[in-house]
Amino acid sequence: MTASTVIFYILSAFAIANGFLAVTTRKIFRAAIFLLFSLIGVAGLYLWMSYEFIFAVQVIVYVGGIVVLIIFSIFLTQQAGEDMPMVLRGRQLFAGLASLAGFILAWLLVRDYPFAELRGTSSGEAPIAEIGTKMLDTGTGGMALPFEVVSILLLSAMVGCIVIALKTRKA
Amino acid sequence: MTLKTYFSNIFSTIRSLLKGMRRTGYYFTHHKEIITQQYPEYKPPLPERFRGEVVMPHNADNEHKCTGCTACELACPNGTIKIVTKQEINAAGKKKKALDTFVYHLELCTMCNLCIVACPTDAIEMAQSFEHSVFDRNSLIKTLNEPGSKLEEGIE
Amino acid sequence: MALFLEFVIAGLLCIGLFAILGLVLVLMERKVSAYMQIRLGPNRVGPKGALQTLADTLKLLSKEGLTPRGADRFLFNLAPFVAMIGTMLLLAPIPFAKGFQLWDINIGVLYISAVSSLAVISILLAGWASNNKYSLLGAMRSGAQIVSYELSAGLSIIAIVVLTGSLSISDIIASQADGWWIFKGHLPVWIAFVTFIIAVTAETNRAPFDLAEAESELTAGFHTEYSGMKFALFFLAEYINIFIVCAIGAILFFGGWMPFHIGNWEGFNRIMDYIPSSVWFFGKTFFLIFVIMWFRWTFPRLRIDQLLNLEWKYLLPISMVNVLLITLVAILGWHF
Amino acid sequence: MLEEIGKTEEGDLIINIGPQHPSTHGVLHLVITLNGETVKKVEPHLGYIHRSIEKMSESLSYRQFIYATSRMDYLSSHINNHGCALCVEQGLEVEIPERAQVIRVLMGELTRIASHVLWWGALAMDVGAITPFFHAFRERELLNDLMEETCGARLTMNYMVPGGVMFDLHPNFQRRVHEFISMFKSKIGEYDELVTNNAIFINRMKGVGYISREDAISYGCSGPVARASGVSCDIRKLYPYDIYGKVQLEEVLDDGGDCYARYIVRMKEMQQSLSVIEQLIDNIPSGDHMAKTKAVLKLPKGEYYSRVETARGEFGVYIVSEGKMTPYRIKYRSPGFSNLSAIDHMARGQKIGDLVAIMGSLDLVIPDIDR
Repeated sequence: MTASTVIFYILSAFAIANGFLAVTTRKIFRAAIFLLFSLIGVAGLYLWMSYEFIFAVQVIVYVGGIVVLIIFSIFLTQQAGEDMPMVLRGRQLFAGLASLAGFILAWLLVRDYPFAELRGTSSGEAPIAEIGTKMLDTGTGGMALPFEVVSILLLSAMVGCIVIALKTRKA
Repeated sequence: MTLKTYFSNIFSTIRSLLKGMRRTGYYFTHHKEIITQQYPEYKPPLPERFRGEVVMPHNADNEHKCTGCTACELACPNGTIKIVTKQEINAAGKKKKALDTFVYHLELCTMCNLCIVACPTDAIEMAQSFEHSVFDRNSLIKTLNEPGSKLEEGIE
Repeated sequence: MALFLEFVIAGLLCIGLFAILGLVLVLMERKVSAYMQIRLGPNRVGPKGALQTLADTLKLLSKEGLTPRGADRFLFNLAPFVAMIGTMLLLAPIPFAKGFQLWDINIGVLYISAVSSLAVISILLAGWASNNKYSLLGAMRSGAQIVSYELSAGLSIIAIVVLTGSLSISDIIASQADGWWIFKGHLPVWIAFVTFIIAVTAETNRAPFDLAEAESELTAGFHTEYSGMKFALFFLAEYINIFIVCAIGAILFFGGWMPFHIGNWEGFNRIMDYIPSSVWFFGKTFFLIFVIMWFRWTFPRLRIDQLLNLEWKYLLPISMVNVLLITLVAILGWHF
Repeated sequence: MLEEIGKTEEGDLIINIGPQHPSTHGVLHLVITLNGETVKKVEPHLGYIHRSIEKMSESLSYRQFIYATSRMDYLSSHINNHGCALCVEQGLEVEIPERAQVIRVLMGELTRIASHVLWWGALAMDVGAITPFFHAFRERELLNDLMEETCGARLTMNYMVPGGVMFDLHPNFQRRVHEFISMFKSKIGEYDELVTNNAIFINRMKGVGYISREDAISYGCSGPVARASGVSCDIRKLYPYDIYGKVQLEEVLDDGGDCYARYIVRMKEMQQSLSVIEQLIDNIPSGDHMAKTKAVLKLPKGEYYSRVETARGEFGVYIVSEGKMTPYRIKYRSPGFSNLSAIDHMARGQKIGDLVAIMGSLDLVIPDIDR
C-alpha cells in the first residue's frame, strides 16, 4: 500500500464519515457544517487525482457558495438552534433502503464502467486552456450548448429572484 | 441618477478620501508632531494652583498656622476634615482652645478647594502631588499637623 | 522518505512564517496607527517596543479560554481552527522569491480565491456557535459582505488573468519580466487594481469594511465571546489573510518578486537586479499592507446597506465593464 | 439558542446596547428591538450611575453644593457651576464685578470648545474612524492645561462661586489663550479634511436620525440638537446672562434635522465660541474677581430659577429656599435627559449603525442624564 492509497482512504473516510454525520446529527446547523466537510473531502479527492481545476471549482461553488447559502437560510429560519424532532421509525427505514438502493445503483455503474480505457488518456493535469476552449466549442465534444443552457437557467433564476424581491417591497 | 452624476460621485468620493489619507499620511511621516508624554520618566510641571491634596505647611521651628477654628471642617461638603481640639495654657497663662489633631480623609476629598478659601489664617493649602494610589485605603487617612508642632506666634 | 522530510520542513517553515508574520504585522499595525494618531505606540517592551506583540501573545496564551453557557461547544472550538487552516492553505502557492514557491499549481489564482472562501465559513461558525446576538449579527453581516465582495475581487483577478493568459502564478510573474502590469496595462489595470484593493479590504474584514466586528456597534462582532488563544487564532488568521491578499496584489499588479526595470536603462536595471528578489516581494507586499492599514486609520466605517450598495452598484458593474476593456486591450495588444 | 429572552412575539430580536458598550460613552443601557438590522424600538434604561446629586445638595450649603454639579455634565463643568452660581446670586441679589463676568464667559466658551472637540473625536470614533479622537485630544489638552493653570483642576473645576470666581486669572492666561486660538485655527482645517468632507462620513450622517422642528420642541430638545432642527433656543441669545448681552454672538441654526445638521451646528458653534473669546480676551476689565458676600449665605424664602447654555443645551437650576443655610429643594434641568428621550423617535426604522451615529450626534454625557 503506497502513501497515495493511504491518502485516498483517509480522504474517502473523511468524506463518508462527515456525510454520515450530516444526516444523523439533530442540529441543523451542525448538519450544514458536516456537509461542508464532506464536500471538502470530495474536493480533496479531486486534488488527489490532480484535477486541480475541478478541485478549485468544487471549493468555490460548494464551499464558498452553496454551503454559505444553506447556512444563511438556516440563520434566517427560527428555532434553528433547537434539536430537530426525531424522524419516525418508518421513515428512517425507508431512507435507509433508499440510500442502499442508490448505493447499489452507483456501485453497479462503477463496476461496469470501462475505466481502464480512460486511464491511459488522462495525463493527470488538465490544461486549463483546453477546458476553456471546450466550453465554447460548437464542434464535436464541444460544450457550447450545455454551457449556454446553464447560463439561461441561471439568468432566469436571477430574474425570478429579482421579481420576488420586488414583490415584497410593494407589500 | 444619470451616468454623469454616477461618475462624478465616484470621483468626488475618491478625492475626499484621498484628502483624508493625505492628512494621516502627513502625520505618519512627521514624527515631531507626536504629542505623547512618557509619564513616569517625564513628569509635566504642574501649575502652582493644581489641587492634589490638602497639606498644612510647617515652618522650620515645626510651627503651623492652624488655630483649630473648624472653618474648614464646616466648609467641606464631604466631611473630609475632622479637627480635634484641646485646651492649652498659653504664655500669658490663659486657657485657650488649640489644635490637637487635624485629620484629613484624602479618600473622601474632591479637591474643591473650599476649605482653603475658608481658612482665615491660611494654615492649609493644596499640594501639587497626585500619585495617591495605595494598597490600603486606611493609609489615605492623614494627620496633617506634625507631631509636637504648635501654633505660630501671633496667629489668632 | 525524502518527500516526507520535505513535507515536514515545509510545514515547519510555514508555521514559523505564520508566527513571525503575525508578530510583525501586529506590531506594524500598532506603530502605523500610533504615528497617524500622533502617538508613539508600543515602546516599552524590547527595543522601540519590538517585543510588545510577543508579550501580548504570551499574555493571550496564559489566559483562560472561556466557552459561554449555551454555546455549541464543538463548533465554537472548531471555528478558530477552520480560520487558521484556511489561511494556512493559502500560503502554498505564494512565491516568496525567485524559484521559492512551495507548490507551483497551474491554477494558482483560482486556488487562492477558492480556498479564501473558507474564511467566511469560520466567521459564520464562530458567530453562530457563540450563542450571542452580537456575534450572530456580525456573522450575518460578514457572510453577506464576503460573498458579495468575492465577485469583484475575482473579476479584478480575472483582468490580469486575461492579460497573461494563464492562471498559474509563476506564469503571471513571468509575464511581467519586461514591466509590471500596473505600468504596462494603462487605465484598465489601474481600475482593476483599485477594485482589487477595495474588495480585498472588505474580504479581510478590515476597516472601513469591518462590519463583522464593528466595535462601536456590535462590541466585537463574531469574536465577542472568544478569549485567550482561541481569540488569538482569529486575530492571527486575520493578519495572515491581509498578508496573503496583499501578496496576491503584489503578484498580480506589481510583478511579485520581479525587480523594477525601466525599458533600456541597462545600468539601472542591473542595479535593480542586485536587490534580492525576496526583498522585492516583501517590499511590495508590505507596501500594500501599509496602504490597507492606512485606510483603516483614516476612514469611518460604512453602514451595512452602503457597503452592499458599493459592491453591487459601483464595484461590480465597473469591474465587469473593466474586464471587457481588458479583453479588448489584450486582444488588440494595446499593452506594452 | 436565542429563544430564552431574546425575542419578541413577532420574532424580532431584542438586544442590549450597554450598560457596558463601547459606543454608549458611559453606562447607558439601551434595549433595542431589531428586525434584521433595522431598529424597531429603542428603550433607554437609566439609573446606572444615579448619585442623587439633587437630594445630596439639600444637605449642603449654598457654597458647597456647586462642586457636585461639576460631576454631572463633566464636559461642561464650568457652565454647570456657572448656572448654580447665577441662581444663588439671583437670591442674594448681589452685583457681580464685570471682571468676574468676563472671566466666567471666557471660561464657559473655552469649556464649550473643549467639549465640542471631544464630541467631534467621539462621534468620529462611533462611526468607525479612530484617528480623529486622538487629534481632538491634542487641542483639548491645551485647553485643559490653561484651565488647570487658572482653576487648579482639569475636569471638575469648582471655579465659579456665588459672587464671582474663586481666583483671579493666572498671569499667563491671556498669552495661552492667544496661543490656543492660533493653534486651533490652523488645525480646524484638518477636521474638515479628516471628517467633515469625508464622503463615507457624510453618507453615514446625512438623512440619519431626522427629527422635525415640531418634534424637537415636543421632546424638549435643546442645544445643538434642537438648533439643528431649526428651533431657536440659545439661552445666551434669548436670556443673556453675565456679559453675553454685550458680545457679538450668532445663534447657529440649521434646518436639516439630521445627524449631519447637528454635526454642522456644533462645528459652527466652535467658531462662534472662538469669536466670543477673541472679542473678550483682550478686553478683560480690571477690578475685583469677586463680589463681597457674607461668610454664611442664606437665600431669602422663595423660589429661584436660572438657566445657562451648556455645550449640550439648556441647563436649568431651580432652588426652593426656606431661608435656611441649605436649600429646601434643588432640581436640575439637564439637557442630555431631554435630548436622549428623542432617541427612539430618531432611530426608528434606521439601522444599528445609524443608532450609534445618532447617539454620537446627540452628544450624550451619561452622568448628566442620570445625575
